[in-house]
Amino acid sequence: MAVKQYIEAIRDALFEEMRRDERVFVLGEDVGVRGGVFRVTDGLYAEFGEYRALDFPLTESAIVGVAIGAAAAGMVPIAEIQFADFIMPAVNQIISEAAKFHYRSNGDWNCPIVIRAPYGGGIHGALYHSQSVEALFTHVPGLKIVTPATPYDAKGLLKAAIRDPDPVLFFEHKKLYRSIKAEVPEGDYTVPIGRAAVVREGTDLTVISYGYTLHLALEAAGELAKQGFEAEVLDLRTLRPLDESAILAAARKTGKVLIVHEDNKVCGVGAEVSAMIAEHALFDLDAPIRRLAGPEVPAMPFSPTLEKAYMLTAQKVYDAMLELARF
Amino acid sequence: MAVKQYIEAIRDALFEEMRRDERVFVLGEDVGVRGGVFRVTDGLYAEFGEYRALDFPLTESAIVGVAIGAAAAGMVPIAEIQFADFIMPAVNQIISEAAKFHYRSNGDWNCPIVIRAPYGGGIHGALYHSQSVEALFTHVPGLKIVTPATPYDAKGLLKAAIRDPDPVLFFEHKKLYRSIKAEVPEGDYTVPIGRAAVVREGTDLTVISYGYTLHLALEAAGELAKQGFEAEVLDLRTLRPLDESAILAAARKTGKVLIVHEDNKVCGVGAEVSAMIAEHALFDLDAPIRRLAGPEVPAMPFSPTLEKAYMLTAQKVYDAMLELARF
Amino acid sequence: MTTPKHRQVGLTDQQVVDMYRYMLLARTVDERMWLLNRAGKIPFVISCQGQEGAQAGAGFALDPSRDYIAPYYRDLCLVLIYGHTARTELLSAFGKPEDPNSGGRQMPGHFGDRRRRIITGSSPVGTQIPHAVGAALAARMRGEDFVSYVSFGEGTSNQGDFHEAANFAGIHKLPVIFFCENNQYAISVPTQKQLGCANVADRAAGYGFEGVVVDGMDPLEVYRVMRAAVEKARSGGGPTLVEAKTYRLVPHSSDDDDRTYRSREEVEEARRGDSLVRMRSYLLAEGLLDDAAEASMKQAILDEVNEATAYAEAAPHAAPETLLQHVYAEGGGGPWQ
Amino acid sequence: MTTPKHRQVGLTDQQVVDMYRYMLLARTVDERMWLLNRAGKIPFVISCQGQEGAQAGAGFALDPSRDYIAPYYRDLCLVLIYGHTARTELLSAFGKPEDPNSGGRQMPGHFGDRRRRIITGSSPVGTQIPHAVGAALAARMRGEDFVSYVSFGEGTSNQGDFHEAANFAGIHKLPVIFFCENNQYAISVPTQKQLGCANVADRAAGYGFEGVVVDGMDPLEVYRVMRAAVEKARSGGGPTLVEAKTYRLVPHSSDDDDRTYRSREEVEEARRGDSLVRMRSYLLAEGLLDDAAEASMKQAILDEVNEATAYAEAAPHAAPETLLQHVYAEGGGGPWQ
Ligand SMILES: Cc1ncc(C[n+]2csc(CCOP(=O)(O)OP(=O)(O)O)c2C)c(N)n1
Ligand SMILES: Cc1ncc(C[n+]2csc(CCOP(=O)(O)OP(=O)(O)O)c2C)c(N)n1
Ligand SMILES: [Mg+2]
Ligand SMILES: [Mg+2]
Repeated sequence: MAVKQYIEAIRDALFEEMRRDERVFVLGEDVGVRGGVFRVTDGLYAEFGEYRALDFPLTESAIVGVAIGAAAAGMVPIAEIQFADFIMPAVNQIISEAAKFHYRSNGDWNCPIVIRAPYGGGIHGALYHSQSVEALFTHVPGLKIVTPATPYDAKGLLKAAIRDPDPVLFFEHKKLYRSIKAEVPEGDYTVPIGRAAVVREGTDLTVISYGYTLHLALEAAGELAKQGFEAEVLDLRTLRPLDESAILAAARKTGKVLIVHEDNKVCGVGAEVSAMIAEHALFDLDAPIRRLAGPEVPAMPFSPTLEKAYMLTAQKVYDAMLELARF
Repeated sequence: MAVKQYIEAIRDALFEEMRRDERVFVLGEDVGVRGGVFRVTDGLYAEFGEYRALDFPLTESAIVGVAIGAAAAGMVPIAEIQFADFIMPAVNQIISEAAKFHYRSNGDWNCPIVIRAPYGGGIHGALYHSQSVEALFTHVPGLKIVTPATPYDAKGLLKAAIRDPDPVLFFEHKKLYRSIKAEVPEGDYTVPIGRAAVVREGTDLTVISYGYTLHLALEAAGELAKQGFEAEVLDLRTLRPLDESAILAAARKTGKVLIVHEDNKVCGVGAEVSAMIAEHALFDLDAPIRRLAGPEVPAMPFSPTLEKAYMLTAQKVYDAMLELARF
Repeated sequence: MTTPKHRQVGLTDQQVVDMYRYMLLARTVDERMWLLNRAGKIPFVISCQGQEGAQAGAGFALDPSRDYIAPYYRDLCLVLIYGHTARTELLSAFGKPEDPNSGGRQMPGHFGDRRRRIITGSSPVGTQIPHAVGAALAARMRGEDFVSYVSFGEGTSNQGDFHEAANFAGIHKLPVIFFCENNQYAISVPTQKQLGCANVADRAAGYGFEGVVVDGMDPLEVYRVMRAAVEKARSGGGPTLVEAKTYRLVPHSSDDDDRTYRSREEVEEARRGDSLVRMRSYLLAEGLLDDAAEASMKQAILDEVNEATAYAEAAPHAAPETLLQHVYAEGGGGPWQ
Repeated sequence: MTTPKHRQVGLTDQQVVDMYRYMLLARTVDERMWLLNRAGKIPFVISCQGQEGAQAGAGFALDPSRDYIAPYYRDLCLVLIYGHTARTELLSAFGKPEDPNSGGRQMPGHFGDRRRRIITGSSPVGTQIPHAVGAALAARMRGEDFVSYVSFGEGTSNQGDFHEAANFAGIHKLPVIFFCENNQYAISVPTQKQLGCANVADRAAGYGFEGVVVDGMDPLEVYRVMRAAVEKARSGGGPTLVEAKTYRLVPHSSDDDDRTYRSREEVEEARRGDSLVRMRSYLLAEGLLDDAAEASMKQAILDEVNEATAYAEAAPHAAPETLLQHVYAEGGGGPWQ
């Protein structure tokens, strides 16, 4: 085992998969010579050459559309969208095409593409370099949505995504890239898509989260333990398909549920998790289902005071947890 | 008062608003000479000429983008997207631009556009002429989403949308166009955006719906009354902003809630409504919150048996209501 | 004696007769669908009528054993050349699960067939253009010699996806042919309200490759131009944008009424230039067809279409529970690997 | 004695000196932002350096009292000509609420100002192109004589939005100028990996209007070409696509390291053609500037930038509760009516 940053774990997965299978290649803006604006794809160009680390023109719809076509002709493309905010021009190719390729052809064609995109805020990225866009896609049958929170999961889930026969959106919270380090096994392993993970055991309340805010929840849970409340913390890891049995088990265990995400609340992932619980575990609840999410504004501002006001913090999560624990 | 079809009520609103305010104009594919593929804009070209019933090239992103720019320069554009399914190429202009125009300019600029789109299935439209796309946009702060179910609301809400200073998505269920007729006042009135309406009073259970499925719920409620169960039926009418107080009041009144929509379930509008109730009215509930929605498949097939299997029916709604009423 | 045109462009006598047969088959299947629609038996038709010649010229220049195609909804004649039959298309018209295009999931005209390299298509126009470019990229990356072909209407050439995909193909000189079937209308909107430019082919210069205008009512001319484009693509010369000038002889679809936006005189005028009429005269003049041969060809086609109609109508509908199938592929390691 | 170039193209002596002053002001503000960034005082800069001349030539051809502009993030010099100041732009760099562009909500370089007809811009590239076309449509519909101007990079000319908007403008001959600032790179990707064609201007033919390539390092040439385009647009002659060949002298943004993708020699070579250098030589040669005048101009600009920096740094931050403001307009009947 070696200690790796989140970003290194992703890069390792890319290298290993591209060595394993020569059909695998990355395409996107600045992913080649420059190695990506976050340097996720650094080194691929040197090892695999121009076409397998393919610098693409500034055209998101074509990045995804060409990936779909290349996959149809037998390749395994990993498309990078430079910032999740810039996935919007590709929505038609993702929702109308990738998500429906298999279904509309009655199972004849597949669409084994991965779309990687850094998302989330707190890095002075302002309205258009900070968005969380996962809920839009979580709504869509035919897509799979993955949001790892740890280096271990990032590597294992990216490998699973690459080997998956369906289109997978792989969202990387950019605040985790270099802030999170952890042990990652050398070599090959996968983490199954569709499985949540209990990352902290507790009996007083349940916090359900994913991505960056999972770490806030863990930090808050540590603090809360000092007050005598033990939180169960569930990392969703995959947003579509949601791991219903893990969610219901975690909810039932404590009877008090707080869902935390940075994406805004209305019709967000938390809405679905909450509705699932309200439908299948209502009588196991001892408190209203709470959601703590980004505010209902179009996106976070550049202004440091406003960015701070937008972002969730361990303190805000702690406050919500304490209130629920005391309910 | 005159009895009008849903489609006529919409057309009346267009005529009246275009006569009232010469800044108002419609643009879209086939909206001019042809009067729209559903004939919603029939007659506008004759009365208002080429530019105010503007036949646009087959470019949804530009339809919305040009509308935004025209609005910036003082016009009041009503963009038609021929089928809601084809709104996907315009998502970037809608979510990145229209929704954020006001916020990102700190209130300096406005984006007073309306985007009309026929949605929904049951007309043999197959995967790409039947979709319900409202949940994607309901998630997005900065947009307003309207889904009238009756001729009266269609006319009044469209007028309100045209006069609204914000971008409004106006979704018209195409199965209602000619199947629903009702009294509509002559002349000018508006229906406020953001207000739900109780369309049937009842004490045993609450059904919350909108659009076409509202009519299924009303039909089923009539049947259910014969079994001695009286359903309260709430028409959301506006999906963003949701009318929280009306939703909570309707939920509290009966303690049993069923949410019905044709759009699929995961992260749909029903998820938000359910989560809202589970957060604010949990202890008023006597039963789990139920959702009846389109299945988790990419879109409805052409095959008549599969389309039928996909679509909600009064029978399916009735069954779900009865089960809940008996809970 | 001068060499007949079809030999000049490289087609054998048999091939040019076959070409005509495909055009006639496409027309006959198409007309049958309208009849079935008007009789209330199928809910929707979208037609190839008027564009058979362009499609036949294009299809004969491709190699179905290796070249990928990403057709659009009017390409009935093309998919017949690629191995589909009256039966498969009638199955699709009835929305039956035996339809190889989509198992009846999509409207008729939404083609697809993995085995035959027909990339599954959808309704939002233009999305197939980057797909074809992606297939061409795969050819380049693996050093294989297949080409990729994509067709679309002139209205669709205004979509962003056309522009983005064509530009990428131009940069890498990918083996792809962009085939625009310019039938003068996008539903009701005529070309002068759709296109800022005179010819769609003019756009190719903006992507660094050649654009060619060809008379789409002349299958042999289309073949000639397409064959050159295919040879160029196969030998590393990069993409070509071929614009075939055609005319849609019938309404946009069974839901349209074209009398609201174009005169009957205009349509009648166009009918006189119908590629089927021209091709028939050519074959008669060249002595490749006579009355007897024509009659037996027509009869054979009619028999085929009748049989197909009967079969498709009688075929079972999809079982309701199959609605939930194929949302996701069945596990990893499936056929895609 | 021949008429000096600036008079030939229709600029007065005062105007050409002003033009230079704006260029110098833009450069000085830009450099200050880099200093502030490297000192850790502001988190982000995106530069106009290398493109001031092109922007000045364009800006002087427009009429800020009536023409709409939809600039992109490098257009610092242009928005200064449109009435913004060192102070407004430094306020934006510090993300302060007094910034008229966005009240500090957006990154620096995201311009907007309703009073000055600067249409609010965003980060996803190319979205502003249809906006400018929409403004031009409004001019046409109301019979007003303003024109609309939109600028963007050559990488952005590959986006679907460019294509769709340019085509619509071409169909209706709308009064809009498409101004491409081709600085040779889209972040790290050079033009030959971005563009299938040699010149972005080549694309205009695909939309039925004129495309012009101009040396973007020569503000007077840009002015000449732009003035013709504006006059054409104002008099009903339709759109023009102007491509100004420039060079980005600094990294893409403060987050970039351009040494990973281009040589120092290449950058140094480009610096020699810097429009500021050329403009200064021109003014000196024409006797419109001398050492004393230059020194006092520089000092005045420096004072302005120093004052602006101090003001912007000291200005209060946005109150946290304003986060929730302006999601929706405050009621109907507001200023938009
Ligand atoms: C993105 C999108 N918008 C709108 C439509 C509706 N529609 C179907 S065909 C068509 C016209 C297409 O015109 P053209 O590309 O010229 O092809 P043609 O039908 O004339 O062959 C339209 C507007 C669609 N299918 N997709
Ligand atoms: C839709 C979108 N995709 C990606 C980006 C990230 N991005 C910002 S600027 C840029 C390059 C722009 O290149 P060009 O249009 O040539 O303008 P330049 O920066 O060179 O002036 C990229 C890729 C973006 N802002 N928007
Ligand atoms: Mg056409
Ligand atoms: Mg550039």
